[in-house]
Amino acid sequence: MRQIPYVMAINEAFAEEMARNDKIFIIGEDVQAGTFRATTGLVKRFGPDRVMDTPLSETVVAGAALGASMCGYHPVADFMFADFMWCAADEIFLKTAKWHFIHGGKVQVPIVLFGNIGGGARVGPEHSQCPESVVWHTPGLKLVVPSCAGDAKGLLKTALRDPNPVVYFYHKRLLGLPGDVPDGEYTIPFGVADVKKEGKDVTVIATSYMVQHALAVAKELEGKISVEVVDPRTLEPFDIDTIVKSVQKTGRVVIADEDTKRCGVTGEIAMQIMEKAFDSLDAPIQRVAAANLPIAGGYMEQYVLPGPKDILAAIEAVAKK
Amino acid sequence: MRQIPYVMAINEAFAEEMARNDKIFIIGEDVQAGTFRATTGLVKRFGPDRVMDTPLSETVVAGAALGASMCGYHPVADFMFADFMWCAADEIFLKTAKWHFIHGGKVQVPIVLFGNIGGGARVGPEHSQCPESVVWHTPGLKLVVPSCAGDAKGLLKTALRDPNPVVYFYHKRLLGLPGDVPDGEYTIPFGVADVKKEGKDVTVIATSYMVQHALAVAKELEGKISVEVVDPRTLEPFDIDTIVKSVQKTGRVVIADEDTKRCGVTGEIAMQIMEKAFDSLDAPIQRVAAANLPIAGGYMEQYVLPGPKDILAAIEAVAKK
Amino acid sequence: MKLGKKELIMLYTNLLRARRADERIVKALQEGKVVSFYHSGQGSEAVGVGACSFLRNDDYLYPHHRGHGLAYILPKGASMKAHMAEHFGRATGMAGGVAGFHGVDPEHGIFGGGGTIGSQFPVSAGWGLGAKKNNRGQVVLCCFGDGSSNRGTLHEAMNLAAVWKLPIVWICENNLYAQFMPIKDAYPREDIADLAHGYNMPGVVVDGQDVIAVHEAVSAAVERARNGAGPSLIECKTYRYRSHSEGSADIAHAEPRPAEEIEAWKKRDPIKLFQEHLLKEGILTTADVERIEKEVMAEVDEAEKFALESPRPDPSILPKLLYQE
Amino acid sequence: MKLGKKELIMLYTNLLRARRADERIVKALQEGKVVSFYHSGQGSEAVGVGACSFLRNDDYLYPHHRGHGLAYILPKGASMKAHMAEHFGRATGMAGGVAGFHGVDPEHGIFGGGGTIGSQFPVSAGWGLGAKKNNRGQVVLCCFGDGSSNRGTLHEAMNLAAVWKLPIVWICENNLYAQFMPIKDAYPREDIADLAHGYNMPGVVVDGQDVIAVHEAVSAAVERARNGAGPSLIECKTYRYRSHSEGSADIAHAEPRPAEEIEAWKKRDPIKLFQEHLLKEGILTTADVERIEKEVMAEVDEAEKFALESPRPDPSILPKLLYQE
Ligand SMILES: Cc1ncc(C[n+]2csc(CCOP(=O)(O)OP(=O)(O)O)c2C)c(N)n1
Ligand SMILES: Cc1ncc(C[n+]2csc(CCOP(=O)(O)OP(=O)(O)O)c2C)c(N)n1
Ligand SMILES: [Mg+2]
Ligand SMILES: [Mg+2]
Repeated sequence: MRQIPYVMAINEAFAEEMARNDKIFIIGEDVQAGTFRATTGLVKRFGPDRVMDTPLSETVVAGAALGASMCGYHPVADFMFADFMWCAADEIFLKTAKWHFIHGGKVQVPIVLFGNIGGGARVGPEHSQCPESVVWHTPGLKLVVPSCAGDAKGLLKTALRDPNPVVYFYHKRLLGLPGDVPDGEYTIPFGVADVKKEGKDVTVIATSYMVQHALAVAKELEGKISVEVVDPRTLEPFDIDTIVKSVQKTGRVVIADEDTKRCGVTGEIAMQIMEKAFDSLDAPIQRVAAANLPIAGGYMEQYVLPGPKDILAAIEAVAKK
Repeated sequence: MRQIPYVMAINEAFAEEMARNDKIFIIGEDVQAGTFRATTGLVKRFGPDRVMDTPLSETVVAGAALGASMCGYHPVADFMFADFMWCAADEIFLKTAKWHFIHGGKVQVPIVLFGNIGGGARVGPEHSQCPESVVWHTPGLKLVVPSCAGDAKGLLKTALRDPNPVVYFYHKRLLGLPGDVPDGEYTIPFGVADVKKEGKDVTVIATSYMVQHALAVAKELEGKISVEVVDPRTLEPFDIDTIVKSVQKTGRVVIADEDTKRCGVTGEIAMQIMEKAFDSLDAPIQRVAAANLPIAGGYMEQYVLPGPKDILAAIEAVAKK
Repeated sequence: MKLGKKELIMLYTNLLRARRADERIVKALQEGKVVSFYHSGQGSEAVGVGACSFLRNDDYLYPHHRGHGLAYILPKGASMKAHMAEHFGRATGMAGGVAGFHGVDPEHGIFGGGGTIGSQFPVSAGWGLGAKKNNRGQVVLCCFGDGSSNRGTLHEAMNLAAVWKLPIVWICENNLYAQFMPIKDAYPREDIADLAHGYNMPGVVVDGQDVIAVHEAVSAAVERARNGAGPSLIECKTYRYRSHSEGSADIAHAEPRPAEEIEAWKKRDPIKLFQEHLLKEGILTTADVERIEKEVMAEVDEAEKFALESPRPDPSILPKLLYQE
Repeated sequence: MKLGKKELIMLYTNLLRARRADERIVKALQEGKVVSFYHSGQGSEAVGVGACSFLRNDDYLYPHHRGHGLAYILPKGASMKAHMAEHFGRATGMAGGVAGFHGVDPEHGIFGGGGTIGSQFPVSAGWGLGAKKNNRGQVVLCCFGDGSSNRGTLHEAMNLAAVWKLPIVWICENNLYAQFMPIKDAYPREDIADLAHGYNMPGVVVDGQDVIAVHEAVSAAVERARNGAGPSLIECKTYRYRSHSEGSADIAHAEPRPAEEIEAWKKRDPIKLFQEHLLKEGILTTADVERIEKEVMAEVDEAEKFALESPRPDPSILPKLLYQE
């Protein structure tokens, strides 16, 4: 199959969907250039009315998208670094998420909220976060966290056809990673986890960049511990069934996600497993996540963020129990 | 012992600490009047330079507190409804929380971030939230959630002596609730859970208003199920030890908190119990929290928020297992 | 647009509709029928009525929160019944009884609102963008209070509107207070309209008690916006008679609002002023006045009856409301 | 304040220190020594140097992010060594090597900064409040870019400063671009200083390539603030020579920045202009120029050496840094 980098797969999805639906437009800071190249080149093809560079104003990036969505458009609000969504938190978490529900369903707000997440660039705590848990905590927002090029494209196309606000987080460290991307049209439905690698001893549920780490560790352990790697791909909707099935098989679970541990994604997934498959658990679930610290910059970053070593240690710990 | 309402206990704590330390001042919208009466009357005693009414500008309420804290003051930033903190999210979650850490500890930011939480007034999703989980998720913020007058006073006094940012959430439905408040000076240390009622069959860990519900339900069940009610009082720092001790005794756990369930407080506490006391659990932990929906207004509110009935059902469910 | 007799009487009727409906909700709240809170708009009806009585059906409106929008949304075509039913928590309410107080009526360009003051600005900028993209000459009215003007969201939204020439009219209902905060302690100039300078747009001050003055200023700005010349800011000087919200103290900072101030403003009641004017000009007779009063009261009675008789929403709809299918 | 020879030479030296340190960091980044990103300040040094060379030690400063503050913080008294060490990720860095790029030096009134553009405004308002409460005549300089001026936080902070007469000077380094966004497409007026009107404060435009002009404008505003007369806004027209951040494309929207534009601005290089002026006035000789160059290069060499030889932080400090004991 054709291999292209993750960020090019994203770019392709935008181009295809914008060609398909002229109500889609992208709005944000420096989207014509494309800070991470996700939107680069689209302005040439679709013009500046559909790839709109805004002033440095996160509240109106979010607000403009929210407003225009009610007028029949399908905006993509690009926040550059997902961290900057905090500058428009009221608009995103209290308005966009709740607008449809609280108005009795009388208005529709189809929007993609687009942001780059993750550490690895050593640029400190306001350019490195994976703010998944706060989004997942907020009812009314769907949440997509693709871990590879093929998923990135197929899920973004689905996001651009969903009549609801969808947060789409793509990871810094995956941008250049090549992956299989089919030729021609395809979409990937929300709420369908993907078993990235089958195994029988330990289930590792991983998101975004952590999936790549998990796969590498699983490979390393081949012959010793048979690791199944499950990627939920979308956190909301969340495919707990596929996960429960895996847990029933292995009885041992590690959950790896790059967001901060406390009140994070990993604990929530663990709790849902406890609720649905308590009796299948042969050992307490292990979570691998960022330390409960701001993400330090410079060389200190690595001591806050989780990595392959942490996944390895967690797998070994549950496997032993 | 003397009984005074919860909100009067808060007011007393402010007055005592402001008299003790002239670096403390309160800043926010309508604090001279005191929308919930927490700060009412203080301007008469301490003057408008220490009880400062601001323009309707959440970012500068937060920013003014953050800035002044570095100049040697100990500000209280009052956000009126805690929901409004979302209008200053960058200042609170990306600045106040991280400032000390990311600057290598070279600056101190002693601040109390003060907000009213909770449903029960049927005023919709932006005046009713219990945004505990997002705060607890954010490293660098301490978090106080008092459930009764005595704790409210003692913990606020401690908050006003802590050299770090402390989020203090007081609940709408507790405002008028009278409770024992000792005469004279006392403080309550952070990170010490309180066993509000001893029991041996089921541990209910509850926060804020849910503690009162839990106590009522425990009473109702007396003779049938012996319920222990544990109130962490502060979520950060979090006294997991007291909780583990209770779990080791009962083996059955219900966690009740009014924030949204998904990625919420209840799942985090459950996960910590699983990590520390997995083998003591005789049944899967039950969580009681708000439904994964925006908090509807009007008569619909009650169908989103958790109540005594939910706690009762959860206790009965774990007790049966 | 020069107003004829029909239009003048419509304005007068709208003023009265807003006032009587507001009074009824206040009463209903005291009787325990209103399930949420309420922020009365009595005293400032000329702002909404003057601004919204001659808009196109497809113009977009973000009403100010006083009267929970009454003086704005009734002239725009929204139903008094549905407004009242929402406040009574009924399934027939504007938001199906799920909000308790938000006005929403997409068919009249009213797409709902938020509970945080200042959140109207960014979303209105979005409607302005939508209107501009639609290219059908629609305009957006974004209405707010003096206190709301302190929010930074206003800056971001006015700037975007100005630099993109979005068809938006920013209308400030300056009633001198934001909850308990006098605007003189919250903003360093006399006129909020002076903010317009920084965004290269017209900033106009009008007498907010004079429905015709408001109408004229807003019409000019609306025309400008329809013609692609961009946004304007209009400040209407007005007052609220009642306390910030029903049940809250009627104070400035921590002291009572001056009785003389309230009395002075009541002398310039927008309905009284306009009625006197219309009587003097011979547009209305006293008989007309009585008839209109009766008609309006009938509408209000009917709205309350409708609300009271409507069912509460079925809670099982809630999970289904989370997402659009 | 009329500047004597000593002061003029100090200004010149500060310009050179900022430039040479910046050049060195760019080079170090290319050599892989810098662990984070870098936003060069070459071309706009007269803004920071003119603004900050004569402040009191206890004045508070929020530097603009160009050069990660170099042109601002060096004149304020901060150490070049510590700035460089931070960028090299060392324990001797301004933030102990934990930030990678934030400047912090409380002894010189530099309390650190944030990574979101526009977050400087609210916290600076807080320092202004602290300064006012201290009542010792301190002022706050809050520095930012043209793009930063689009953030709503500026509105909230300028408004608070104006209404409370906080001793703050808002200094805009308008280099015509915000990342890839030309200011002409982001703000509807020619001068960002025009925003001041809405807040009843002076708004001044100066030539940001002329260190003396910047100094004079800022000094006047600082005096005003020290005397309790409240805030001012000063806009300095300037330019950046390099791309937005090291490694990023040098573009406007999606096209290269015009070569003529860059060339034209380079002709008005702030160091060159000031050197010519000082030579012409006889304040400096060519020998002085050479000597100063050598001294500055020695400081830069020493700073780099210091940084390179410093240890990385011990990661075990991280958990302890979360809270102040
Ligand atoms: C972000 C936010 N801050 C504070 C409030 C509380 N609040 C509701 S209305 C109001 C005053 C608004 O004043 P103004 O804009 O002048 O409108 P008015 O009520 O006077 O008509 C305040 C402070 C809120 N709802 N949202
Ligand atoms: C809230 C936020 N939005 C966007 C960015 C990304 N960003 C960093 S610098 C910058 C441009 C700033 O422009 P300006 O204020 O003019 O300063 P300059 O870099 O031109 O000196 C942008 C968009 C950010 N760091 N924070
Ligand atoms: Mg007002
Ligand atoms: Mg710039």
